[in-house]
Amino acid sequence: MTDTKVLSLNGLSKRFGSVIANDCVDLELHKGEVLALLGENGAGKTTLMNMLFGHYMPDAGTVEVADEAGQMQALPLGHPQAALAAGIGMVHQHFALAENLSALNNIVLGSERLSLLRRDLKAARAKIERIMQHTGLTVTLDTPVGRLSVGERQRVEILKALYRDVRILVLDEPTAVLTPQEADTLFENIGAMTREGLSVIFISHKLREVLAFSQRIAVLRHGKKVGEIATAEADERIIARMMVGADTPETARQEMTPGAPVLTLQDVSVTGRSKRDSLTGANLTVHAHEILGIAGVSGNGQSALAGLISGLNRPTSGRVTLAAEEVAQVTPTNMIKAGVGRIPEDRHHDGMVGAMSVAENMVIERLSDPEVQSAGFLKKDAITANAEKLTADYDVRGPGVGARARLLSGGNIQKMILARVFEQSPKLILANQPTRGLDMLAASEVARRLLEARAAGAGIVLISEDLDEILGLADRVVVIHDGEMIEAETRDREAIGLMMAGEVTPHEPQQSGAETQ
Amino acid sequence: MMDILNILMSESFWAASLRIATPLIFGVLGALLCEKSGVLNLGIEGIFVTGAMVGWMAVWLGLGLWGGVLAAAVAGAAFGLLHAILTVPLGLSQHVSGLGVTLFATSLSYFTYRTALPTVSSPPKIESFRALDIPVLSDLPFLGPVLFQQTAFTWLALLMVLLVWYVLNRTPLGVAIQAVGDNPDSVDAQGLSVYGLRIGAVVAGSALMALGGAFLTMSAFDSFFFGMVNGRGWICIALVIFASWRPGKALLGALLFGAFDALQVRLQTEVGALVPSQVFIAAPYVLSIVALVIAARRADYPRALLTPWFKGQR
Amino acid sequence: AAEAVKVAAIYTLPVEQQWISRIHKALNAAAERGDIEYVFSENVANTDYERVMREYAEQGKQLIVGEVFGLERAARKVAKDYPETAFLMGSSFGAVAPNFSVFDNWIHEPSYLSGMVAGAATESNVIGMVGGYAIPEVNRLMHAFMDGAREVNPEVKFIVNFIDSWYDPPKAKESAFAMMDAGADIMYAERFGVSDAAVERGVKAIGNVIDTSGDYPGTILASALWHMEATIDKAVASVASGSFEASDYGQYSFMAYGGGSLVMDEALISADVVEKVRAKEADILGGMFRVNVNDDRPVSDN
Amino acid sequence: MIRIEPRAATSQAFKLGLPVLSAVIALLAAAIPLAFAGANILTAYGEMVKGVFGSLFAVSEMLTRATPLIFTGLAAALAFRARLWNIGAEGQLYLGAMAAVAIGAGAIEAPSYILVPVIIVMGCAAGAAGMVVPTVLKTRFGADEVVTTLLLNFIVLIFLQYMLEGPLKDPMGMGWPQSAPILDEGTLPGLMTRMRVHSGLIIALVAAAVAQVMLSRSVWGFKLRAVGENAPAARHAGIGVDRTLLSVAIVSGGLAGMAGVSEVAGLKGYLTADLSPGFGYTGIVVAMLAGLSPVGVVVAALFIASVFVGADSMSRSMGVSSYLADLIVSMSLLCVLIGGFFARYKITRSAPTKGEAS
Ligand SMILES: Nc1ncnc2c1ncn2[C@@H]1O[C@H](COP(=O)(O)OP(=O)(O)OP(=O)(O)O)[C@@H](O)[C@H]1O
Ligand SMILES: Nc1ncnc2c1ncn2[C@@H]1O[C@H](COP(=O)(O)OP(=O)(O)OP(=O)(O)O)[C@@H](O)[C@H]1O
Ligand SMILES: [Mg+2]
Ligand SMILES: [Mg+2]
Repeated sequence: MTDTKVLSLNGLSKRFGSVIANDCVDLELHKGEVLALLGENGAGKTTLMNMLFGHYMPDAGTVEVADEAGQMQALPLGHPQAALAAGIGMVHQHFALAENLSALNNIVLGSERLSLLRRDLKAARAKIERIMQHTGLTVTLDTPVGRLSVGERQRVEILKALYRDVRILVLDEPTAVLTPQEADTLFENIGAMTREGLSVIFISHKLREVLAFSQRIAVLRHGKKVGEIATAEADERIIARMMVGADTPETARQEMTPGAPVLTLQDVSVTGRSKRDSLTGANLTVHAHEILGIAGVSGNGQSALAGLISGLNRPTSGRVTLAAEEVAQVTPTNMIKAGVGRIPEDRHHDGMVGAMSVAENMVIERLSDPEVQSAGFLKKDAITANAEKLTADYDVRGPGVGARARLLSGGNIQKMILARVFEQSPKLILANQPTRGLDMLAASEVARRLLEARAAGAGIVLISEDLDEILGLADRVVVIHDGEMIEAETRDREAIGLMMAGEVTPHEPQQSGAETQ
Repeated sequence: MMDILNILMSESFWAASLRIATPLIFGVLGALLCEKSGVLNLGIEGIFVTGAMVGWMAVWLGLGLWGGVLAAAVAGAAFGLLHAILTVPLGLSQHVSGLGVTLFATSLSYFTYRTALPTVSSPPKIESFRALDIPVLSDLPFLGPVLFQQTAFTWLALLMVLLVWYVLNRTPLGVAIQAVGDNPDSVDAQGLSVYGLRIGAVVAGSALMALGGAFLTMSAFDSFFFGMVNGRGWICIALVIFASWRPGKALLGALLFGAFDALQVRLQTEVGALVPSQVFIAAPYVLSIVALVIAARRADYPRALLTPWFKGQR
Repeated sequence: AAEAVKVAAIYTLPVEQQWISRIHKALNAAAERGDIEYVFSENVANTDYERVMREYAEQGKQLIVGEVFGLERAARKVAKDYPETAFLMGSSFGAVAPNFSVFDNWIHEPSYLSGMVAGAATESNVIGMVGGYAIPEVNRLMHAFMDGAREVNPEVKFIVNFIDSWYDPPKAKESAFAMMDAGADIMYAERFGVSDAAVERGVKAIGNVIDTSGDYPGTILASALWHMEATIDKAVASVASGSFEASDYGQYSFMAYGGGSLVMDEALISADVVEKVRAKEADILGGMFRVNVNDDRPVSDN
Repeated sequence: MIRIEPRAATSQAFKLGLPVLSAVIALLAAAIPLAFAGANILTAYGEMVKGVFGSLFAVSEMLTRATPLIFTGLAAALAFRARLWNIGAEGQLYLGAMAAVAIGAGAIEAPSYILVPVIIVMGCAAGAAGMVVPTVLKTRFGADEVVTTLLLNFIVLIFLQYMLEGPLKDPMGMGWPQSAPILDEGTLPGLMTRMRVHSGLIIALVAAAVAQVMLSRSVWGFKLRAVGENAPAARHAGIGVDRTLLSVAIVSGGLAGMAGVSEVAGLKGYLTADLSPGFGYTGIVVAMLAGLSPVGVVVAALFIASVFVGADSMSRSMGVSSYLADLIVSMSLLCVLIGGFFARYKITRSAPTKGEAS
């Protein structure tokens, strides 16, 4: 690390309507440095980076970037093109990929002159292959991105930035969808590149990687920069203090005796569109007072399992038993009626109807309940009252229960879903990636609620790619790989990691009919 | 049965199919280009009318045949620009804007025609495109009459299929158009202009649509009539989906529709006494639906179709 | 001269449509002579027709001309509400006293004659006929034409096709091509587009309602023409003189009143055929021959 | 740089005033074609107002024209709310009309308190059937309903042609392709003597009110909105997406069918192939102008009807081509559409603030 300044944000401010997303933020970045940008959900991290990259136009402030010669130059604002030209690359929190195009095309997009009548992809491919070799970020270049796994997509996003020969790389929650191993590899590679002069800003909610890989930490709170600290001097406590102004409550798991089985799967198969979302001959039992952790690299059948428990996927064979009663027909309605609470992986896509009000989203799963309707007409007052109670109990913060759910921040959306699920005292809870993208405080709140439900007698299926989370919460761990589930007899990170990679199998993987169906 | 076989074997049938397909080829290519960029253009029916009127009138005013083609394309582009401005930067409903453009383009064309020619009893004729009798090639058995006795306008349509295919799949511009139709953020994040690409695609697509209309008054016929477009634009909207947004399949779809239509007139003359004529007239529409149902599962929509995009908003 | 009569016309199709163009032409001629002040609304949807009738009546038009095939009852209701206004309407039904008169294009007589020309001219003995919609106005002329052709040539066969559109010349053209592929060497051109196909393939055509021989020199053998002048002039005169009465003006489309006529391109037709047709024409004019009226949908011979 | 930003809060007066302002601008723009055609512009505007509001007759005509637009507008609004793109209201309208004449033109003889409801129910059922087919093709096979409903319009029209030349043809119609007239007992009664406005208008207004209540207050409306806004989330929450779509299809198609019943049993008396001058398509425009709100549909339908009737009547009294009416309607539509945009967004020009460079 040198002291050469490569980037300086001066007094950037941005407001959206009444929300002040960034309030006069200053930030500097030095050559070869890895700077972590931290803050709660909605603190304004993404907004700040979006202004730097030209997606958003700041209300006030300037950005200066060092040119090739190291001279600071004012960056024209509001133009991603200018940022790219100045050597800034950004990996977006939400993928900005064209799914109908190959990875190659996504990477090359925008770097060719549009008036060209022919393309020279040979040179581009060679260059990308060089980068892939150099960084270890490999993807299949000719497959449409729509068919890649999330992890692969994340790699495409990063390759996009690197292909442009960036000197400054912004990574907005790059590891939210990566496994810990993938994340480690990524940061090791990035470390190598910083030694060659790359400067990096990365945003993350995972303190483990922040502490391991950054040199400096800047913290935003409510749009203001509240402090900077050298990573060497920081620990989890200090950072949490800076972020939220208070300590994060500890979530302590107490041992409990499991009760009667609440969910049993016997030889259940689910056929998805591909092997990725299929399940082969699954056997599984979840008891009351028990959290069963499903560990695995995403795309190994988790979505099929989650779909099954949510009622979205019908089993092609096998028996599903809920609390000693076989489920005749697996549908969302039947699962809800049988007392299954579902926390979906993609909360925006499956968890809520963003254009409808918070209050309406709170009752969407029980429209036939006489508390919600009578004679087919909604009891508006009861629905509002219910929502006010739940938002208070679960601390869902936002513009009010009558406002569209879309306006809530990610963390609050998750709390809204938790309120909806837990309020029904479910016997079985499916928690699919329940803390993904959430800040520490919100994540620990989710964990606390899950443990509370367990104490109250629920059985919980916790699907997560975050092994730390599973090891911290689960009573038993099952590893899912290639559509098959194996119980892990150990709680050793290393050993479970190998099982997740499919390198330890108790028996030969069978060829199932799932793929040909 | 023999009759159908005889018809299918005859060169005049295939020549007719290609002729009937020509305006549809332009229209479906135009609609494809718009939709690939994420914009549904229901203005197509009106743009057809405008193309038919303007192309014809330009020739009638003495600008020459290719002058007419150009004029039609420019007029189509102008309505395309209107639709693009309404739907791209302003992000208004693509359905309504499209139907509005159809109504506007149609009524403006009719009004202009009537105001310019208030007292015609029989619409004036122009010297329209003639079949290109290409020596030697035209005399080839079967292929000669089918392919080489079409007008230059039909050749232009076939050329456009190649051109659109090439641009979409082999140039940076085409790849960018495909990207913007799938996810505008992907284009924005790479420093390209979402608005520029979409507006450009809609304008170019609308110019192509107008050529479809112009073919009717400048090649298929030689004068302009109210109502002569007769739903051809709407057919193209259906054909794009049938074609799964691929230029090659678009050509195939248009030819199939043309063939159904050509077969329809021929069969009607053969067995017209036995079966109500409506059965034949409805056949291409019914078959289009059947084809759609069969192809539906495989149709890959431009994901961002119908969704407006605003810079700096989510 | 007397004050010009205020005339309004309401058409359900644009004035280029053959049928309507004949009314439009006769009214324009009267306007040019100064007999009438003429305004018109074209392409009026049937839904709007009644409103337009009332609007013109309210405006004080003295004579309203139009076609009420789609709204016979409603039109008569309007006429009853405006007894001071004279109505002259294309209609399949009868007149209603005191002010609702009717007309129709009764040119089956010249159609018959044109059929004779066609029947004599065909060598393949196949005649193609392309129509818009199979409505009585069209059917009756087609049948008369077919009868005429059969009189001179019992061997002749007809191919009939309706394109279900008034205005789709490219489609009519394709339909005509299909018939020529099936052997037709004479085309009955009920729609725009058919004669164009005939020109391209070098076969002959028979015109209907309007005379298009100028547009297709050497192609149109003969045409059965409709002249609305007799009807219009009669109605205008009676309105001007205050003697307008409800009556059926249909007869003014007959040949005897000059409402229908046949033109032949004698350069294209052999002299004996011309002679034969002229003789028949004289029979009709002299009341010695009546052309049969058949409103059924014509079908192809097989 | 020019940017588009959502307006934070807009006053009610602004929200209401803007569409009015846009309509006025559209009418001012109509001066261009008027001048082009050589008409006196001031007189023309006078005639236009007179054409809609100048007499009881004019108002009645405007209401008459608005009636089918309310039905087709509701059909589109409800379907679009559920993201079911029903472009086929035109065909469904004709199906409804066919059912009405099939039953009402003598097939059943009954007093009017029986016959009228039967005609209405059967007409709605026929229209509904016309929308159920493409909806099932969508839910079963994934066939895009924009295309299928669009194509079905053509098919229904051709079918209508066949019916009018065949089974439904009026034996007393002198060979014309038209149906026999609906019996007097089957006719929707008129509202004013010597005026065309009929009780279909009342049914339309009631339908709009019911639709409004159902949409915002009923469980069905909740499901409809949820499916429209986010079908995967609705499915996850246990809402039967396909079933909801099917029910929306029935209601939407039924309303479009009712437009046909109202036109044929309230206005025309018998069916011809040109019953509707594109009411089905205009209904889409009405629905979108109304922001897909049922009550808004009524306002938008009245607006479109006023502009058309006024401009049409004006073109006649000014002696300019009657295509002017459509032209003015289309210009009004586009202007109001743009006006609606400015009610929700503002366009700002922002120069980046210059901070001092260090
Ligand atoms: N396009 C937008 N429109 C309106 N408000 C926005 C927009 N983008 C961001 N905001 C507002 O800016 C604030 C900061 O959001 P931002 O996405 O920057 O948070 P963040 O720090 O990245 O949170 P997270 O850790 O969850 O990613 C939000 O609270 C929100 O109020
Ligand atoms: N389109 C929008 N219009 C107005 N406000 C918005 C909009 N989108 C987001 N917001 C505001 O943004 C805030 C946070 O949104 P944001 O999506 O940044 O949350 P987040 O915590 O970053 O979510 P996630 O964890 O999923 O990234 C909310 O409080 C909301 O008020
Ligand atoms: Mg965020
Ligand atoms: Mg963020």
